[in-house]
Amino acid sequence: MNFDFSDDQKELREQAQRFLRDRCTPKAVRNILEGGDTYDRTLWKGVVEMGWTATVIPEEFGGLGLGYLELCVIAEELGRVVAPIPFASSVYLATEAILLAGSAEQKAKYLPKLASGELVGTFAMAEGAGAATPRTVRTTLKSGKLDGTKVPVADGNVADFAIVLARTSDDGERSLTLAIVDLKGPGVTRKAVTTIDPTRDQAEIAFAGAPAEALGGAGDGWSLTRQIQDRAAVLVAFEQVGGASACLEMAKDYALNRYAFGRQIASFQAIKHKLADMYVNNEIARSNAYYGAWALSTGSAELPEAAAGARVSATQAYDYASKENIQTHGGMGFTWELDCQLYFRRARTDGLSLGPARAWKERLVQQLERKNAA
Amino acid sequence: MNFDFSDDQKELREQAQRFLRDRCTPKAVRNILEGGDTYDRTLWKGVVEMGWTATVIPEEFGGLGLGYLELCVIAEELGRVVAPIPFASSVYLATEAILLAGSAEQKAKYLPKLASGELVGTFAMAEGAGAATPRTVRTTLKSGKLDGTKVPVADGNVADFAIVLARTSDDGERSLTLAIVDLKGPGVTRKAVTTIDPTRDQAEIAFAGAPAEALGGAGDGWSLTRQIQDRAAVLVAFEQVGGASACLEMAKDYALNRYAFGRQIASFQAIKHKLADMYVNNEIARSNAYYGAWALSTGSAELPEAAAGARVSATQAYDYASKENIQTHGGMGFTWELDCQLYFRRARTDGLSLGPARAWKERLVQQLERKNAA
Amino acid sequence: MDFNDSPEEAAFRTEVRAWLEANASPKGEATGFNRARWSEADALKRAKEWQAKRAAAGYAKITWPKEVGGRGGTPIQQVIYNQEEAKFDVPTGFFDIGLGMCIPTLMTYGKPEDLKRYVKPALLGQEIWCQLFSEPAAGSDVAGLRTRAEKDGDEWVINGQKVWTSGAHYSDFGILLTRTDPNVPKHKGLTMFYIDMKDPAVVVKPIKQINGGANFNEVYFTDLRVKDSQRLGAVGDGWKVALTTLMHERLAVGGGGGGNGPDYKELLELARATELEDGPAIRNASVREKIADTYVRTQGLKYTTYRTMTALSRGQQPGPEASIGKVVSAPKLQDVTGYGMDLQDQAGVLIGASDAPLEAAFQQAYMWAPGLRIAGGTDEILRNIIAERVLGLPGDIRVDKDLPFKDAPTGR
Amino acid sequence: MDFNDSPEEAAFRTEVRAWLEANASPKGEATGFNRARWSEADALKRAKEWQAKRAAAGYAKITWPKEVGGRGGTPIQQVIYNQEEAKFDVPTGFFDIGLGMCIPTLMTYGKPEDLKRYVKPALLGQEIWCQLFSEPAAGSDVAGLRTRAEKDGDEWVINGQKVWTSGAHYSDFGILLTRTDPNVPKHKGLTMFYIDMKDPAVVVKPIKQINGGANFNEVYFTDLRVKDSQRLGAVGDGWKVALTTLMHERLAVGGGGGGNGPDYKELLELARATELEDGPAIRNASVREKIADTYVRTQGLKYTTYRTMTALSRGQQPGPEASIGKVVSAPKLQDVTGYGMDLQDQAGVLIGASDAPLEAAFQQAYMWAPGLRIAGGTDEILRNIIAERVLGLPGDIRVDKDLPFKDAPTGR
Repeated sequence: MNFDFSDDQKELREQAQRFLRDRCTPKAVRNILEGGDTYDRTLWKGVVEMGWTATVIPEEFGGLGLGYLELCVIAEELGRVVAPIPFASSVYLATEAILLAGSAEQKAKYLPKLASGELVGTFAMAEGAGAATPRTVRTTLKSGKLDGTKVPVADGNVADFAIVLARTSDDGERSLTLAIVDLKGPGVTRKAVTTIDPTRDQAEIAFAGAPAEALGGAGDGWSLTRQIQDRAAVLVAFEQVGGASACLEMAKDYALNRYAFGRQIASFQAIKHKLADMYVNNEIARSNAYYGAWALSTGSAELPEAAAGARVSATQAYDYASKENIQTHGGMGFTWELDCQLYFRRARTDGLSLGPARAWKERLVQQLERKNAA
Repeated sequence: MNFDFSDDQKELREQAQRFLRDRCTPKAVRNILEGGDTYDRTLWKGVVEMGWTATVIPEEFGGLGLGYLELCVIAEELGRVVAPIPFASSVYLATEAILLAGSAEQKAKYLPKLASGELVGTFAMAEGAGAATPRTVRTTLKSGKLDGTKVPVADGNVADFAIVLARTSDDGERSLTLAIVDLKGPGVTRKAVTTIDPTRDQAEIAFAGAPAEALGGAGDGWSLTRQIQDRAAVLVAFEQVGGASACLEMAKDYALNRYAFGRQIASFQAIKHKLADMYVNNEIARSNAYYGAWALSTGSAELPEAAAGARVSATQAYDYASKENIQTHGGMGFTWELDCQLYFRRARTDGLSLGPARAWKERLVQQLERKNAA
Repeated sequence: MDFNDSPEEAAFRTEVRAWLEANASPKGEATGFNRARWSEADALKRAKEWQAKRAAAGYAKITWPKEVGGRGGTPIQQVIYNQEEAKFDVPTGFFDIGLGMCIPTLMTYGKPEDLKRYVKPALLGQEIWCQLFSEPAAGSDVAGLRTRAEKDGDEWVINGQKVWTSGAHYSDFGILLTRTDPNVPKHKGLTMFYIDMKDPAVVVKPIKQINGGANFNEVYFTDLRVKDSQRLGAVGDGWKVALTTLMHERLAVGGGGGGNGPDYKELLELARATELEDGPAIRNASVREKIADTYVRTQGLKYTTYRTMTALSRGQQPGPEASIGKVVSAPKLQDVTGYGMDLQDQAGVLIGASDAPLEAAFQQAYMWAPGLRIAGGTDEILRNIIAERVLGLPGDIRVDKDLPFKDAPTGR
Repeated sequence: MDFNDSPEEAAFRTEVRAWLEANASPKGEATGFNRARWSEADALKRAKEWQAKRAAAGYAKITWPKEVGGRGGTPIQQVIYNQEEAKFDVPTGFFDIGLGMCIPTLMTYGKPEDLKRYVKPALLGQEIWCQLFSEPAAGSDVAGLRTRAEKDGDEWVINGQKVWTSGAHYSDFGILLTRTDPNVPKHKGLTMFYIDMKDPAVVVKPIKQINGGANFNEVYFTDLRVKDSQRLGAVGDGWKVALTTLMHERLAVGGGGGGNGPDYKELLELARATELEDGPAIRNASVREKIADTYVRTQGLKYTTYRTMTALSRGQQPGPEASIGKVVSAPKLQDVTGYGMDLQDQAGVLIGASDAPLEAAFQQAYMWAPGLRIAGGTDEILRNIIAERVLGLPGDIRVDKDLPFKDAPTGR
């Protein structure tokens, strides 16, 4: 049994922690929160220099050719510090999409620049409230032109290009196709939208005849989207586990140092049991995330099941931890001044970014049905 | 605003409490639990003598002609002591069915004997695991003969007659018809079935050409069943509220008298907050039950909504209270010797008897949709 | 059992409604959630005008004796007035703390000349009061407060900091709980004063919240000098005086649940308008169960309020069930708003009123919900209160009960 | 990261499997839940035979030194053996308390002649041991026990009552925690002995549970005389000795979650077979979410166990995550079984194996679930343990810590 990270991977974690402790302080996150910029450019530059954007990109495309386990380690640490950079959009989604579905030319064109941080990519799926599915997507790709509006698009004002889920037919599950579009090109209008989490840029992007090329086969868009999401779900789960762990640490520290009625509030069962529940949720989430990491890193056929389990579990844990961290802090926890809010916001953004836990539970049960065919 | 019982009704409650304190002790309930009989005949006789079976039956049929509020008061007290008698089957279901749908002859035939306790009725709907609906009911009523098997039938070994939900066509919502059948007549085979709650008799009843007559119009069975269930749901909700209140009292008394670590266990927040949650649930359930009582007693068109709200709320409260009462008692709570089990069993029987909370939530939302038609 | 007014109540309701119709405008249609329609300054000005008007008509504090400007009415009359007034477009809320808590405390502990000076202007909306109890190190444990008042001749010199003070920035006066003796156990060394909030030794700073709002303030005192005649109650009796104040902090008995954010009706509306993977959200069984679960809690609270009103209507004391409101509604708000955002899928993050369904009601209330679980008593403190005051369970063990305040553990 | 054995582990697994195949029969197909296939007497007889056989082969206690009949193996080898043995149809469990807790305590505190006398017969399954700590008034608070041991010459005279003693009725010996000095604080007046359970001064009575079973006993002592040489540890050191015993009460590290009752797979199976009002239960979104929620907890526990096993495999101490098992699985069992009964609608009450789906697995486990939330530490105590031992939060305030035991409040 070897169900843990290796010593090398643990060393990578420590390295990442040291780096982020200096470069991604709460103050730096707050700078983005309070509108200092759309993302932390200095941190992004550092992250690129560390090679993190290149982690799983093959060496032939200028990447490091490492495995997904290394990327999971990095993801957990980025989540722990609520890093305000377009890492998830560019690395977990755009890079994965091109690795999965890109032609040789597309790989050669995009991967080296994604690895070097020269290009930032994102993935554009949602079109307002509700699920984006083969029944609902209205954005069209016709004769190499995109038309329609995507909102919200994470890091949409930051990214250089987007992979867009678009309609190419009305052929049920095969109605949709992925398209790559240059966000700085003609026919693209972007505007910032206000969200619950200003530490992550979000855009509304309108396409009016924007030139675009297909990524993967026509009609493969929905199937590819789900595969890309499965990969991203595991990586985001590690970010969520990192964030949830940070919440527990914050809550614990506060409860040990705050006195009421002449006692540490950590000595009251209401607080003790709350923190114990947080711990239990976090460990359950971590274990499910590990299984996702295993499935992702080995290319297992169980990835859809493992990814869904990891995402549901991590979303539940981060949601609980971020809320009860505020609650443990009492009134102070609800102030702008304290950092509880950073996690409260990010927990929700992470929990919605790839679709809510509700939708992933459905995906999970579809896998279980398949596996236990009656 | 006059949203409470009247002084007369409160006096009835006290009278009922005095009566039941003597006649329905935990020991008497245990006698039935441990197989002493199918129900408590002495208690039943007393209940009949108190006139409780006659409460809402009009005077012309030998009843007391009182209102449903009085019956709600009695129900709460019966629930509080886990009365092991066929009151719900005979009074909330069979009597209500005949009041609602009976012909003049049927009323004249059955109501006086139901009032006097000479006859015990029940309602037979389920046919094993799953919901009994116009799609699933297989028992047939053809040319005055019933064929099929109903299980479980509450008080089915005790009752003299049953009202049976049976198929008379395949006409969708109008496929079903109610039938009255003499359980002591030909073509009826009854056997006891083992359940989680031996304080309530449950039977499997097989009909093989048993003579039966329709109650209400052909094809009205499903609609009538839902109307009868709405009425019963309010009354059972009061039994549930009574039971849940008893659980809170038991748990509180134990927690105040049990010491651990040199303190009353009632001084630990884990216990205090558990009991506070019980209290909150119980009050929410009580208030929803009151609304049901109002709707039932005034014949309001809001009864389906009010009944569903009362049932969902009461089921949730009793479920929580009966489980956490055991938990508060610790190991002792799980022993046969203590009375926690009486409530634990009854909470589940009550919660399933008219169908689970899940099904009533669906009924509730149907009403909300109707009311807030888009 | 019915929901009807008694004949007397009906008559009073008719009277109130006629007066309101003559003096105010009815509320319009759906006005959206949580959105200020006026600036605070405008609202305050209008609220003062309205307060003067209703006070003149005898509706400002219906249960107060006529001698002090009330109506000598019953609690149920106050409820009826509140229900009716809620249908009109009038700004209120600025005077609740003053008239609900501070002035009643003054009435119990103040001198006759205090009453003569302060009650009428407060009732007429000319002067606003706030309550200064909580401190950074004394939240749930109010009696652990540290703001010092030291005697200097006929005056007291006050230094320290209060926090979570609603309305401090527009208040004229405040009642202030201070520590006058740190050498006795914490509950015994407190003394209450009333103070002039416009004194330059008092500095008010707003506290910015997670949701961007600033409903509360920090208040700093630097050598604030207060006359001994502004003391309420004996020196060292401050805790007893504070309990009087807090006793008046009753749950508002009003028109029933909701009003504070999206609830089951909004969830139903959202579900009807939203597509999930498998079709319209309203056809999804899990969504339907959530609507039902929310309904049951909301309606349960509403009918609990009706039970309380019935007790008032019968001239009885409300039962303990009145205490369950916030411990139910605050977690419910957090739950239902998060759920509504989930239904919106990735777009659930959008909080702009024009970008999200129902003017982003779910998102905006979601950002406020953590505050609701804390303000006015955390979920945990409310459970303690129900356990102790309603169920009669023992209090938590108080390790600092008999220690001189200065020796109690504080972690600093 | 993988789930594979190391080469050494694989070799050991092969060896173990070969031995098991030569000496036992594989388990058959689906055997139903919670149902004894043998009477207890039969099972005990077969278990003793199997214990003798595996002890002879060196598999009874793999981590014990060879000198005392073990194998001198590693914890991961024990895990591998357990995993493989679980696939075979062999009765076990009767010896877990004796070999897992009592004999290790004897090894630490017993005299050489004790070890010589007792270890081998226990290992070979010839003698069974039980643990006598809990009392009616000392459940979660074990140190509050009252069973008195009084010195009389070279003997101790013991009077009192224990409760929740697993296996007392078939045990030959037991380790018994007693109070020898009520005049000192409770933890300081305890002393441990081992006793002969067949002594006529020891009376064992089964405790009937809600679910009709009797997994535990009451044990009464009336003037039981025990030699001072049967004392384990010094007089007054009983608590220290008991902690040694309890330290050995480790979470079993086995083949992963489940096994104790219906879980997500059974819920899936039930949902496929059950019609609800709106069609097959498996198409109901709420049912599907419940399956997913259950899956996530179950698999989370399973992979947590894998992490623990990985630590063992690497020769490290398992992390604190090993402590979360029961606090997750017990409430989950209560939840999932109640839910399964709800799916069965009115027929959910039927508990006869032939009357309900899946041989009434949901109903039978539902009746046991409240016990699981209590036995071996209540949900509340387990949260305390995680809070204190894993997170390092302070213990509850102990008002009886410094009081002589006889003066501590007891409510009687």
